[in-house]
Amino acid sequence: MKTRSAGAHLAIEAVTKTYGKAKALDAVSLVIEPGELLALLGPSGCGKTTLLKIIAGLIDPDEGEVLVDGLGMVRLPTHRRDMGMLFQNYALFPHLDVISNVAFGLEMRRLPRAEIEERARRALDRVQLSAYSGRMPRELSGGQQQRVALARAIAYEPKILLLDEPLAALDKNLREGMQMELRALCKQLELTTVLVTHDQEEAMTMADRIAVMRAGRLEQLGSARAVYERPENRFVAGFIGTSNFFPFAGERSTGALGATIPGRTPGGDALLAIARDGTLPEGGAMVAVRPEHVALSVSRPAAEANAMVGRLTQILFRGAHMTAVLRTDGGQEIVASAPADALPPGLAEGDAAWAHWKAEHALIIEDK
Amino acid sequence: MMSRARADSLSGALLVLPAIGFLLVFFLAPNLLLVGYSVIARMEAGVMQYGLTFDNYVRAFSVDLYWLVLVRTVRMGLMAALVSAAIAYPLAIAIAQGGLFGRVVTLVVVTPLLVNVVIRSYAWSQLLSRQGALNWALTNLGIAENPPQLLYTEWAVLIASVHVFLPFIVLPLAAAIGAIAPEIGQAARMAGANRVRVFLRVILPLSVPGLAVGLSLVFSLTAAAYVTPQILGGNFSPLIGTLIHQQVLALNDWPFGAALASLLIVLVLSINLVFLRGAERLTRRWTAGAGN
Amino acid sequence: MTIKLNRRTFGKLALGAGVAAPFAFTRNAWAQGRTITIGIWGGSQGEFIKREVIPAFEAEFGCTVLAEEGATLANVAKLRATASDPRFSVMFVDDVVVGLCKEEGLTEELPAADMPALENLYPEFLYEGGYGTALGISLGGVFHNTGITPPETYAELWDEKWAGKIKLVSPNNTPAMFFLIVAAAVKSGKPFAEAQYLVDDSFDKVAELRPNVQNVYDSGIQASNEVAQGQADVGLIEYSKYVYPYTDQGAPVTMTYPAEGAFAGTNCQVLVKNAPERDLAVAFMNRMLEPSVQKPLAEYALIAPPISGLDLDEKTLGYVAYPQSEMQARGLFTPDWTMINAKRAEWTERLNQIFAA
Amino acid sequence: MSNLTRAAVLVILFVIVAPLAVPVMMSVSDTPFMTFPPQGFTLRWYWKVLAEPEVQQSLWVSIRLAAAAAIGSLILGIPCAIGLVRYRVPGRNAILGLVLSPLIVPLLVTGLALLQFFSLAGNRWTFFQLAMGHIVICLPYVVRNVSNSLLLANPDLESAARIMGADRWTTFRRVTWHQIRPGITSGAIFAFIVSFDDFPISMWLADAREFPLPLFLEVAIQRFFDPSIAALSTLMILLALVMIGVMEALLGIKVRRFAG
Repeated sequence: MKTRSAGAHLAIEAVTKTYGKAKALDAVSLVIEPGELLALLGPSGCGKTTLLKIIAGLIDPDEGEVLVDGLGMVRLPTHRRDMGMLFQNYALFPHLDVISNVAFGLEMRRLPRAEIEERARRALDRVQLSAYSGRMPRELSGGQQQRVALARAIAYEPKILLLDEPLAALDKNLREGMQMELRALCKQLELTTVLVTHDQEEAMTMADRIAVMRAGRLEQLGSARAVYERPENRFVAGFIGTSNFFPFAGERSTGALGATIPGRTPGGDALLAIARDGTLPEGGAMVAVRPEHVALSVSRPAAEANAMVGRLTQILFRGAHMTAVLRTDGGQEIVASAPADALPPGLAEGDAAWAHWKAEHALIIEDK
Repeated sequence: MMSRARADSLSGALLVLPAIGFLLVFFLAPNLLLVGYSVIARMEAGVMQYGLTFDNYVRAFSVDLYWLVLVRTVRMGLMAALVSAAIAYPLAIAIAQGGLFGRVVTLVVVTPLLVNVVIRSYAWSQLLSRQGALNWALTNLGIAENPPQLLYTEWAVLIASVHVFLPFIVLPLAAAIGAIAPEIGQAARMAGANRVRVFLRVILPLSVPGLAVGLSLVFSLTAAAYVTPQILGGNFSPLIGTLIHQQVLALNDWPFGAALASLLIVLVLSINLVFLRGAERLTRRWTAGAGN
Repeated sequence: MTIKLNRRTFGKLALGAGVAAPFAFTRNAWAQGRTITIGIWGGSQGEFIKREVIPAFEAEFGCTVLAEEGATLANVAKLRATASDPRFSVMFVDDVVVGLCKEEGLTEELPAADMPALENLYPEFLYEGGYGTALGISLGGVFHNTGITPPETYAELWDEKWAGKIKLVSPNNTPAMFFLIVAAAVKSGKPFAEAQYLVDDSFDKVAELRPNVQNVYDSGIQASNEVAQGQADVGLIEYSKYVYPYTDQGAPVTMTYPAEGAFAGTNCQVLVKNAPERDLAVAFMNRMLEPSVQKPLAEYALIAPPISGLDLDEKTLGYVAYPQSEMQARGLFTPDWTMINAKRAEWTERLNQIFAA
Repeated sequence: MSNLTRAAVLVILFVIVAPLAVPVMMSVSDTPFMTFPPQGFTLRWYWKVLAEPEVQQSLWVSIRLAAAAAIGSLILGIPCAIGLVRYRVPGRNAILGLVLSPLIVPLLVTGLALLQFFSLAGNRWTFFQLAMGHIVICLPYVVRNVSNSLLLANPDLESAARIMGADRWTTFRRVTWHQIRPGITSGAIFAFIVSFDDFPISMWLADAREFPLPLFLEVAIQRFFDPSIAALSTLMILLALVMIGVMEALLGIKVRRFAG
């Protein structure tokens, strides 16, 4: 018997939800392609879990529609939506053993006994827990429990898999292994998957695309790489990875797409940066520079357009790389990170140093 | 020098000692004495005879009256427990969901407990009698003409017992249901279970520990009641407590009263054991060592 | 403060108290600060004793009288329970158990010399050769809602038209014994005096009444209240003292005495053996028999006094059989209590088997 | 919760409250005997009941008794709970079983057993007997409530106080006491209510001098012919509502501990 071919097409249309006066979701729209793994990323309270529960039917939206393969879901009760879900606390049925947990969804579909057993075993095989089928959930480790939950969620071959911070309760090493395992399985089953997480690394590791959310609105939607390298505003740049931010005043219009724009910081330092669409944003503009793009040197570098001088306040060893903090006379702090051997030898805390970066790594973004 | 552990258990023992001593003297000793009295004395033609005897128990089981009343006591206790359980689930679910509604439900459910048992029984008697409020309402709403009287039947006792002992099952159930993570129910719904099946397959089995406590409390309290059967049962359907009272205070047959009282203790303890052990066996696999 | 007096002096003082003016406070200083406990009944009778008789007695003697309410059998049980170390001094019981108490050694003979009020007592109301006196006589019969036609004979009550409309007295109360005698009389067609010895064979007749019985009641007052409300049509058998006071207040309930005959319900007082504060107890018992207590008690509780020479008001005479000639004219029946006491536990069990099983 | 469940809950709540409303309605009937529906309107039965000396006496007995039971069970129960929760006591489960068993053994039987016990012991002090009986049945509530709040309290706070130099008594007074005060308050309230409402223990032990209110009520409903018993019931129901209000204000939702 062949596993289901492709996942469903999932569309979210102008979904709004308010609790009292607070808008949890403000007209959010999204399209998720069949077989795609999309991460909803944002700080707690941004509305990502609310959106996931609206997709699941655990919460009703005030307005808007959720479409699965073009079919409206909002009026359909949860148990008829044919989706699978993983929860942060696993949510295994404590009174049922592992195989009965996995078989639960199949039983709800009133399949013949033999088929239930067959498919439950197969799902358990997929997560490599066949040996544990008679155990009770409390006898398993956290990672094993979540894999049982995964087997339970895929056993009845849903069209859509919803993941609600599924790995948040695991410790770091286990989590990283599970991220890859989970992604591999979703891809193998070609499941349309929505992952809710507040962990940007997890989102980047697992997702095809990331939807960054803030205060009930979608801030940016794109591939992990696009979101990391081309954040649209200060919030996205700061939430995904870390960035050095410089207030920026420059010419308002300077031609071609991706052209560099000259400007100055309030401290008077000259600054060259690039704008995505060739113009400065309507509101305030900031320049964001990733720490890994900042280099340090003892003397003023000749080639670089952007260079600032200051004193090193901290040098931290972080294993694969080192992080150094430089404080300019104007009070601006600049964080640089580089492999340990890329730092100029002999630099110590308290020394004067130059920080410099290329213009193409200085991105003009909206200050919001 | 005393080890720390020994000093600790000594201080602990000193702290619990007054309560233990008190209960040994004023609870355990009197009850044992009472049970003992039922086998060392009997009443013969109004005269007390001492000496080891099982006559009181032979009488309790050979005269159909006492046997029937014992059976009725068990039946009434079980019925009250089951009816309460059925009513308790929606209430417990409402309480477990919390919020203002849950709070209001809690308060209303607890109210009868704080109204004295005599007043409560009296209120029911005024409601259930032939010219009472219930029949008045039924007649005037045109629902029934000349409705039958519920007062002085076993039904009246059952209704009033459920009314007052309901909180003893609702609250443990609410605690058990409240302890179920909401995600468990959501997971069941995601897996395709409708509300009824979520209840039957998840809520019901997971509430078994609370249910067992509640059932045994309602059973014990109903079976040992005196006031409610006396006021609402009209002496037609006395429970064992009424007979104990009559033996001791009206007929002065202390040994036989003690024997009936001992039977009541055995009855209540054994049903408690059945309920609680049964629940423990059902849930052992998933609760044992929970919290580790 | 307690002033100790020896027996002889106290007797004279008590006697003095009886004939002296009611408020001779200083005369009774010997009782100052003492306390006796007495067992009384509920109902109007108990109410009057609690409200009127006891406060006046306490004021006069400077003592405290604690009145504990209870039915006859419960009161006897209390006497037995405390026999070795008596708590009660005076106990009010039905005539049914006066002999029983004497036999069991729970009571002692009244000191006639210290009870001048005994003089007016009708001799038949001094029991067991001086082990108790009557306090009031009420009539045992059927009570019914005034809105119905009462039964003319007891036998009628077995008719199915009374189905579910009868309240029956509980075997915990003495009138249940009257009911057993009625059942025997209805079955055998013999008068009460003979029928009472046939009760053992009449329980089939008792069982036949079961469909007509709505409930078995413990409290005559509550039962007559419910009959007044229309919950049931009739109640049997009850002492008139529990019913008439409410008839008098206008409640739609009254008594009827079917053709087979009426019972005498006699309330008595006995002196507890080794009673605490015996002298005070005797003074109290004496007070209970004085005309100053008996007349208002009779008129309040609507019971017939056991003493001669009282002028009861017109209304009261409508409810009670008084004087003695009137009692005799009505042929009030008093059962053979000695026989019944020996049978009572057995009969109670058989009644329970019929109505409670 | 579905609308169906909610509707069922509302119906049940109505049935719970409805019978308590009947005596309230009957208490104002202007007739010398009770009747439904009530006829006319009067408050005189309330004055009659409140002026009743026996009502006042019984109420006073019940208040004294409930206070004695609450205080007695606190004195025995607080150290017992601390010993059971915070110390290694040998036979802990057996002790816990003993402390909670008065809830299981029928009260009616315990009352009878105490009556026999006291009469064999020659004790004649009724108030003492009643108080001992009531402490027996109140103790489990106190121990359970105090234990619960001890289990919820953070034992590290006590360790911290000990490390900073407080002896055991000071630690109890300055730290533990404040942590378990809610448990003590609720235990005391429940003990008071349990004693105040007790019938099956008092039924055997009371006498004329010490005649608690529940017993008086039982006599009264058989004796009072007029609506004054309904008036008395109404007053008792109001009292219960006030107690619920106090409990809700003091303890919030912890009311559930009463039966849990």
